[in-house]
This record gives sequence, C-alpha cells and structure tokens, in this order.
Amino acid sequence: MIDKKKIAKFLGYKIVRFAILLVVVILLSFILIDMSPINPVNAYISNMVVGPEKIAKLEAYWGVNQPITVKLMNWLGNILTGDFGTSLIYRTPVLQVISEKFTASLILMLSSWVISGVLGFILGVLAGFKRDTWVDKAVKVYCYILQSAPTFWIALLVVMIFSIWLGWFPVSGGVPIGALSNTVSFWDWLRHLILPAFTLSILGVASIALYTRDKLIEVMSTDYFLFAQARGESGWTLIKRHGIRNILLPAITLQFLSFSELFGGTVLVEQVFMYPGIGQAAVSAGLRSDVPLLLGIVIFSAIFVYVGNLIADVLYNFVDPRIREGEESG
Amino acid sequence: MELTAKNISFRYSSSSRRILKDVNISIDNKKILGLFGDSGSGKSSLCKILAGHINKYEGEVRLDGNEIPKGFNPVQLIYQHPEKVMNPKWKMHEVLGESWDVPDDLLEDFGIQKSWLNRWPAELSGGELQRFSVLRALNPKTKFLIADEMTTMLDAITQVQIFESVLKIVKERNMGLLVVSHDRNLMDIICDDVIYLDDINHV
Amino acid sequence: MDKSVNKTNKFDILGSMNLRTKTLLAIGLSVFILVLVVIISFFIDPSSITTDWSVMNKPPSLEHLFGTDWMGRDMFTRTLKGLGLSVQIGFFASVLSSIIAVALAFLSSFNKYLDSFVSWLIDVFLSIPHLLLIVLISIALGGGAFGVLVGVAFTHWTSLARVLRAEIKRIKTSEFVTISEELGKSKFWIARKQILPLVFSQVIVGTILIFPHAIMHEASVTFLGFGLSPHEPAIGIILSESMKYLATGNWWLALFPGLSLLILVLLFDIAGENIKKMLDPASAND
Amino acid sequence: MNDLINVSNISISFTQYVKGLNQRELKVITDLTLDIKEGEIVAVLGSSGSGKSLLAHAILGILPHNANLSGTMMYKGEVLNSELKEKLRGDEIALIPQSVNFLDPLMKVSDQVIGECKDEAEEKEKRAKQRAIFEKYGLSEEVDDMYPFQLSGGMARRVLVSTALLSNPKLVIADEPTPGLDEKSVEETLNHLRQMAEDNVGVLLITHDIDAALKVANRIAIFYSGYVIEVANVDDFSGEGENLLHPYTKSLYNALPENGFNLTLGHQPLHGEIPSGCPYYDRCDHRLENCDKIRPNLISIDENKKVRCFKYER
Repeated sequence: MIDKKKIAKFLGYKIVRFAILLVVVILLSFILIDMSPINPVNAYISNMVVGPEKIAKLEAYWGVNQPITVKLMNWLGNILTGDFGTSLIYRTPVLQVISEKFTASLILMLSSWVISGVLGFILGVLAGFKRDTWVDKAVKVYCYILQSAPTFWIALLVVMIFSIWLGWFPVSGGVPIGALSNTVSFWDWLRHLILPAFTLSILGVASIALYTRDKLIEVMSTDYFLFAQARGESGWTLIKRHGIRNILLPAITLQFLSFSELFGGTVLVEQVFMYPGIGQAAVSAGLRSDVPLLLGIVIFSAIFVYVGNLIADVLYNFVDPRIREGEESG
Repeated sequence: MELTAKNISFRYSSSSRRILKDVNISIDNKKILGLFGDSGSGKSSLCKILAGHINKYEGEVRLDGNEIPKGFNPVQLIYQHPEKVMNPKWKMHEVLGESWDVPDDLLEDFGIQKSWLNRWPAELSGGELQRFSVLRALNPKTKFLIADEMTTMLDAITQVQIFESVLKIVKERNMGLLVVSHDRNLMDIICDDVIYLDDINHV
Repeated sequence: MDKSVNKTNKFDILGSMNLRTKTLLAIGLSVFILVLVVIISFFIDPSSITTDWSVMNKPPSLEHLFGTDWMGRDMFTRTLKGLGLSVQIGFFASVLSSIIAVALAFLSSFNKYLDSFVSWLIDVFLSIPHLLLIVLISIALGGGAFGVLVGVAFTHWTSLARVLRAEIKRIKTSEFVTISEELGKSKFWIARKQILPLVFSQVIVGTILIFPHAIMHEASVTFLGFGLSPHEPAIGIILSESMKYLATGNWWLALFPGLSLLILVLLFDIAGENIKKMLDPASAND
Repeated sequence: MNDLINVSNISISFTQYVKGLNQRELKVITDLTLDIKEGEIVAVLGSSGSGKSLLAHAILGILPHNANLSGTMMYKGEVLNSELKEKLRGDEIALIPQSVNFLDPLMKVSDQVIGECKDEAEEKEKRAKQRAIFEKYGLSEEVDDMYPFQLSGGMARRVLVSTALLSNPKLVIADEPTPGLDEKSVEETLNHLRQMAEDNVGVLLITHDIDAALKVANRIAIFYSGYVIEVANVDDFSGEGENLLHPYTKSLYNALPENGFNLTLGHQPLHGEIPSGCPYYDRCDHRLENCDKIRPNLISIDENKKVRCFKYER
C-alpha cells in the first residue's frame, strides 16, 4: 500500500522547494533578458510611426531607464496578481497566448511522448532479449543514428518526403493562420498534427530504446535472473516475470525525466512545420523582443519540466517496494 | 597501555533498531583478547567504533584515559574482505606506502613476494591481499590492532600464516590485539581471554 | 610471465580481430576524420565561397559534390567550413562544461551544505528546458558565437556533475577512504590520491560525450536564429536558409549539410564510446 | 547406490579483457573429475574467489556468455547436454544460491518460490506445496508476502533452501550456504542438507568452510589453483591426517585450529602463474624427479578416493 501521509509530506516539501526554484528561475531569466540589448519599446513600436512623447510614455511604462530592481519588483508584483503583462507581438494578454499555444503543443508533445515511450520500450526489450542478433543490431543502428541526428534536420527530411515528394500532408501550419480554432475541422487539425508528432516520436524512441536494452541486459546478468533460470524458467515468461518487471519502472521514470528534451524538440519541430504552438511562440518572442511573453513562456516551461521531474520522483520513491517500505524494516 | 570503550550505544539511523547498548570493553597490550558473538550482535559495529571508522555513537573510547589523537589513529582495524579496503587504481606498493615504508624482512615474514608489489589488487587473491592489508595497518605508530573476522574468507593454511606473523609482531612491539571470530577453536588457540557479546550487548 | 593469450594476428584482417584492435581502429578512424575536417575547414579561404550567378541552384554533380545554392555558392565548401566551425565551438563548450562539472562535483564533496547547494543548482538548471536556456543566455550575451558557446557550456555540465557527485560520494564512503582517514591523511590528500584517479576516466569520457550534444545544440540554436550570424557558414544557418527552397525542389540544400552534421556527431559518439571501453575494460567482457 | 552425476575432465575458462583491452584466457577450473551418488553429500572445498561456483553454473547450464566449457558430464548415465540441462534445471536439479541477492528484489517471496505456472490449477497446487515447505522450515504466512529485502539473514537462508525442495529434486547444488552465519544458523542449514540426503537426494556442497564440509559431507574434493587435487572420504580427516593422500590436504587438515594450527609456508599460484608441472610443486616436501615438468593426472585409488600426485601412481 502506498502511504498517503508520506506522499502528502513529500509533495509539500517538493512544492516549497519548487516555489523557491521558481523564484530563482524568474530572477535568472529576468537578469538574463535585462542584460541583453533588447529594448521592449522598439519591439512594441516596431514599424509604427510614433511621436516622441508617445515613446517617452511607453518608456515610462516599461521602465526602460529604471534600475533592474525596480523593474523586477514591478513585474513580480504584477505576476503575483496574475498579470503577466501583454504580449507585444500578439497584442493580447500573455496568459491567454500561453494557454492557447501550450494546449496546441501539449497535444503534440503528449502524443509523441506516449508513442515514443511505448515503441521505444518494446524495441529496447526486443533488442535486449535477442541480444547480438540482427534485431538487436538493427535497433542499435537506428537508435545511434537518430540520436546523432539534429532534430530539425529530421523534421526537414520528413517535410521533404511526406509533404513535397509524396504530397500526403500540407507543407506547413497547425491551422490556417488567422482562422479561428473552432472553424477548423478536426480532420484538418489532425492532418497538421500527424507529421510533427511523427517526427518527435521517431526521434524520442532512440534514448528510451537504448536505455531499456542496456537495462534488460544488465538485469539478465544479475544473480536473481540467473537463479530464476536455474529454477527452470526460460524464454519469454522469464523475461516477463523477472526482466520487464524490473525495468519498467526505471524506463517510465526516465521518460518523465525527458520533459526538458521533449520541450526542446518541440520548439525545433514546430519551427520547421510552422505549427502554432508554444515553441514557435517562444522563438518569435525571442527574435522579436517580446519580453513579457518570453518570460511567461520560461516560467510555464519550467513548471512543465518540474512536473515531469516530480512525477519521476514520486514513482521512484513510492512505487518501488524497496524504497517504499525500506524505512520501516530498516 | 589500555584501550577502553565506555557505555557504547549505537544505531545506524535514528529510526532503526539499536545495535549496541551500553557496551563496556577494555583491551590491554598484555593479553590477546577474543570477542565472540552471534551474527547481528554488533561485533563489527563495535570494532568500527573502537577504530574510529564510525563516529556517531554514544559513549566514549579512550586510550590510557585520553582521547584518541587526531591524525594517525593508533587503533587500526582489519576487515574481513581485503578487496574492499584497497583503491583498485593503486598498485600494491602504493597501498603499503600509504601507511609506512615496510622493511624487506617484514615483507618476507608475511610471505609477500617482491613481484607482487607491482600488481593491481585485482590481480591478487584474497589471501595475498589480506597480508597487505594487515601489514599496512602495522605502522610503527600502531598500538592496537583489531582483527574483525580477518581470516574468515581464507583457507586454514593462510589463516595460520597470517596469524603467526601477526602474533610475532604483536609480541615484539608489545601491541594490543583484539580478535573477532565465530570460530571458537581459533580463539582458544590464540587468545588469552575470550568474551561473549550477546544479543542484549552486555559484555 | 602472464599466460595471457594475445590473439592479435597481423596477417589476418577483420575476421579474427579482437576487441582491442577493433576499438583502436574505431577510435583512430573517427579521430582521423574529425581532425581532417577541422584542418581542411581551416584552409578554406572564406572568399572562395563567393556568389556565382552562373551556377545557381545546381543539383549535385562531380564539380559541385553537394550542389550549389541560389547564389551559386558551392555547398560542399560551405558545409565543410560549417563543420569546422561546429567542431571548434563544440570543443570549447564541452571543455568549459566539464570544467564546471568537475569543479562543482568536487565542491559538493566538501560538506553537506555545499552538497545541497550543488544539487539545488543542478535542479535549477534542469528545470528550464535546455534549448530555452541556451536561447536566453545567447540573447543576454547579444548572440553570436560567444553567446552560443557560453549558452551551451552553461547548460551541459549538469549530467556529468551529477554522475561525478554520486561517484565521489560512493568513493568517500568506501572502506579504503575510511582507512586513509584513520591513517591520518588529509581531505585534500584523499581527494587527490584516492578520488581523482578513480573519476579521471569518467571525466575524460564525459567530456568527449558532451561534444556531440554541444555541436547539435549549437546548430539548433543557430537554426532558430539566435546563434551565429547569418553570414557565417554555420550548418544551422545553411539549413534554416534551405527551408525556404524546399518547396522548389532543391532537396540537396538540406540533405547533405544535415547528413554531414549527423556523421560528424556519430563519429564523436563512436570515438567516445570506444574510449570508454578502453578505459573501463570490465564493460567489454561480455 | 547409483551414480547420479559424473563429471569428467571439466575445464572452464574465460576470455577476459584487462587493462587497455588486452585479451587473456583465464582458466578457472581445470580438468575436474567428480561423481555424486544418490543420497550422498559431496563437498567441493576451495578458497573463496577460486571460481568453484562456476561448477554449479556449468552443471545447470547457466554459465555467462564469455565462458568456455569443455569436458563431459553424465546424468544418470545420460550425456548431460544443454537441452537436457534446460529440461532438468529447476526440476530434477536444484540450486541453493549463496545469498538473498539471488531473489528478484521486486517480487514477493511466495511468487518467486512457486515459479512460473501454466494455469490456475497448477498455481494452486504449487502454492499449497510452497506453504507446506515454508511451514516445515518455520516460515510463517507473513513471509509469503514479503519482499526479499525484508527478510532477515536466517529467514532468507531458509527461503533459499526451501526453493530447492519445491520440485522434488534428485540433485541439489548448495553454493556457499554458510558464510556470514553464526554457529546456530550454520548448524540449521547443514541439518537441512542432511535431511535431503536422507531422502535419497544427492547433494553437491560448494564451500570454502572446511568445518561445514567435515560436518555433513560423505566425501570432500579439495580444490587447489583450479585443480581437484584429491577426493577423500570424510573419515580420512581424522587423527593426524595419516589417511589423507595429498600433502596439501594433510597440511590443510593440520592447519585447523583444533588439529594443531600447524604452519605451512607458501601460497597457491596466482591466476596466470600456474606452472606447467604440478601446481603444488614449490610447496611439496616429497617432490619427485618430474614433478616440475609434467602435471600429474587425477588417479583413482579406490571407488571413492582420488588423488593428483605421482607418489601414488603405479
């Protein structure tokens, strides 16, 4: 049984820790952006014609000439009241932009996360089980190559093959730009989702498959695996009873720890497929000096990654019986 | 010279069972003392406390009534598994050299061949490694030697060899020796006194 | 003498090659190619990559192995130059990265406050997605090669630092270290004589294995437009430009530069894995 | 009594990579010959780390990838090849492993003791049997649901012994069942082995503990540098060892604290330093002319006794 009180204590500790972490992440990113030559006023007016008194007003609003501490305090104060500011390029509140874009990206990330996890685990088990055969070699070669391939290049290849050469999918765009999301048919939306999700999935397979393979081989040389063999267990049942049981949890944990990589991959893939998600928004915000949006995205991506790490931690601390019940029996 | 441990209590972490409870023991350099007890009775923990390998415990360890000096510890401990007490990236001459310059005649006494000095620990077997670990502990500044199941993993012939060499040097230097073993016959032969550490830890 | 049987036979190739020879060969070959790429890229005169409107958009041929772009520039030369640049940035970033990792790992071994500080610092750096953090650092430093280099270096030390921290912790609780302490050795002496030799090979291997990641992240950030400036012949730039010409069928613009980068990264991986085997023979016993 | 297993001229070696991936052939067991009869306990006695566990793994057919095995094995007169090994292991041949590490850390004790089951009926039957055996060894119902890390040392030992009995084995291989146990637990473990022998099971006891071997075994095979240098009856270990044949065995016997704690100089040759002649040559008191050049064979003195020494060759 999982001890509820212990979990609550653990989560409480983790949340406090996360709060501190978040403050540091905010400080860090704020300082980094403040160091940069980005000027939000210029970004805001970009190609509008604006008079000098308007510029002065804007500068006052953004606090361009104020010391960093004052700017930071203002901004932090606003965040605490739930106001992340207004995006300069979308001209809408940052929170609204993020919630829209993050939803689009989450669908992309989660689908590829699940597919790559399941597929990678299966391939890894197969390769480890059929070690040193052609199956193993094929899986290994695939993984090594995919691991060394730049994400965006694979995305480019996928576009070249499936969109341009075969013409099966549209070349770009999550939804036609400018169309409201409720006017886009489900099929349209799915058609734009498949290629980016496919790209992220085939890339994500590599690390989980290699990890599973190595772990299974490690388990297969343990004393307990040997003893199970000595007791007449063999073949697939042996792998299932003593192999998979022992590697499933670490593999799932690893997959939860990969949220940071997943986010990075999504940014690149969205850029190539022009999928209007959080990654593309982040790149635009960075390139076009949309400071409020960029800061907002950093905070929410940090929350996203932390949640992944937290789940991994919980799995590790509360599912494995050795750690779960280790305390009491000492 | 006398090594005393007073009111020693010990547990691994705050939540776990107490392994030692109010143990008192005293070793002097005139007699060879044997310590005997069931597995799990805390013999090894007591040895580690005496030799400073465990620092968090209740009670006190004294040498002639004084605190154990900082730096080189005059109380040296020999473990059961010699392969764990050597850095795998060190050659055997470095292992010995960490403690002192061992004279050639002593190497010979302990049945160590010169050619072994240039080997890695992984290239020697348990019997040979244990000779090194004992010799390393026998720095001239060592006053007490604690042998915790020193020969349990070795064959009877090697056991005799190691004990003969150790007993010789212990007598020469007038050192104290505590022998921990589960082998009553061995203790009867070697030790002047044997004490029993039972489950409730009253020596 | 050792009764070891050395099966190396000069007159019998590949079939009976033992692991040692194969490993050495793999390391030698990959290092050779990598060095070759860097040297060649050094000797390419940037002025040779000039626009030549007479050979615009040519598919690959013997004259232009990787084809030419819309400005008539030879893609093979551009790619080589770009790879050279990648290796340089990757080298400095990974060395800087592992210096940070080693320093922090040793710092964490001093006392438990420093240890929790280091583990907390690792947490901070792990909680922002790598790519985003590199972009932030790169923006903060005003972009360019320096920005990317620092960005990559400051994001890639975490895993090595973690491994080293755990390893040092394990070594510090080992019995041979306890014995060193009781023999009166100082903390500094133990760190230098006991811990360093045991983690040395991990540091070397760790540094080499950061290399491919560093190269890929540099290319990614540049591709997104935050890295090297558009007039540098970087692989990221080449590929991001090629995106505009995909629909017109200029497939060679994306294929070859990307493939070259993949092979480069793969070579580093192979070299790293094999050097790991050499330094830790136990892993090769199966 | 019928022969259960005959092992003749078994050699096990490893191709090993050492520093810088230099390859070497590491011979762990050389030219081992041994037989076990029904209801008999035969101990293989050798120093720890000498690789005698590999004999158990060779009989069960679970040697690691990089091990090379040569020689022949017969089980009840049938050649024991890898198919037969696979059929017999866990059934007629059972292993009692060294430590709790041989139990799957993530599986409840009872689940792994009963092993894999084809259907529910088989599972029910096996569970009942497992419970009965556990009962016999004083393991309460609570133990069924425990994970291996929760077992105390003595409990773990009893669980390991009971795994062997689930399948009604004819041959039990006990690999170092005694180290780290106190006298009481050693005695208990040895009693289990005696009981098995009384039920006409053959027991191969692999150990470095000469006292344990002397207490339960009928015959003892002495290991020296990877060779079996003598197989002796347990009764020969008496008096001053005058019935023992090989000089090493005699020294070993007389080195025991209870037999005088007598000193013999020298050490076993290291791996890779084994001379071409008799491995005991440099320590031997009665060397013959050819002892340093030719390696003696293991010769039979009578039905039970064997020795590897030129002194006894005719």
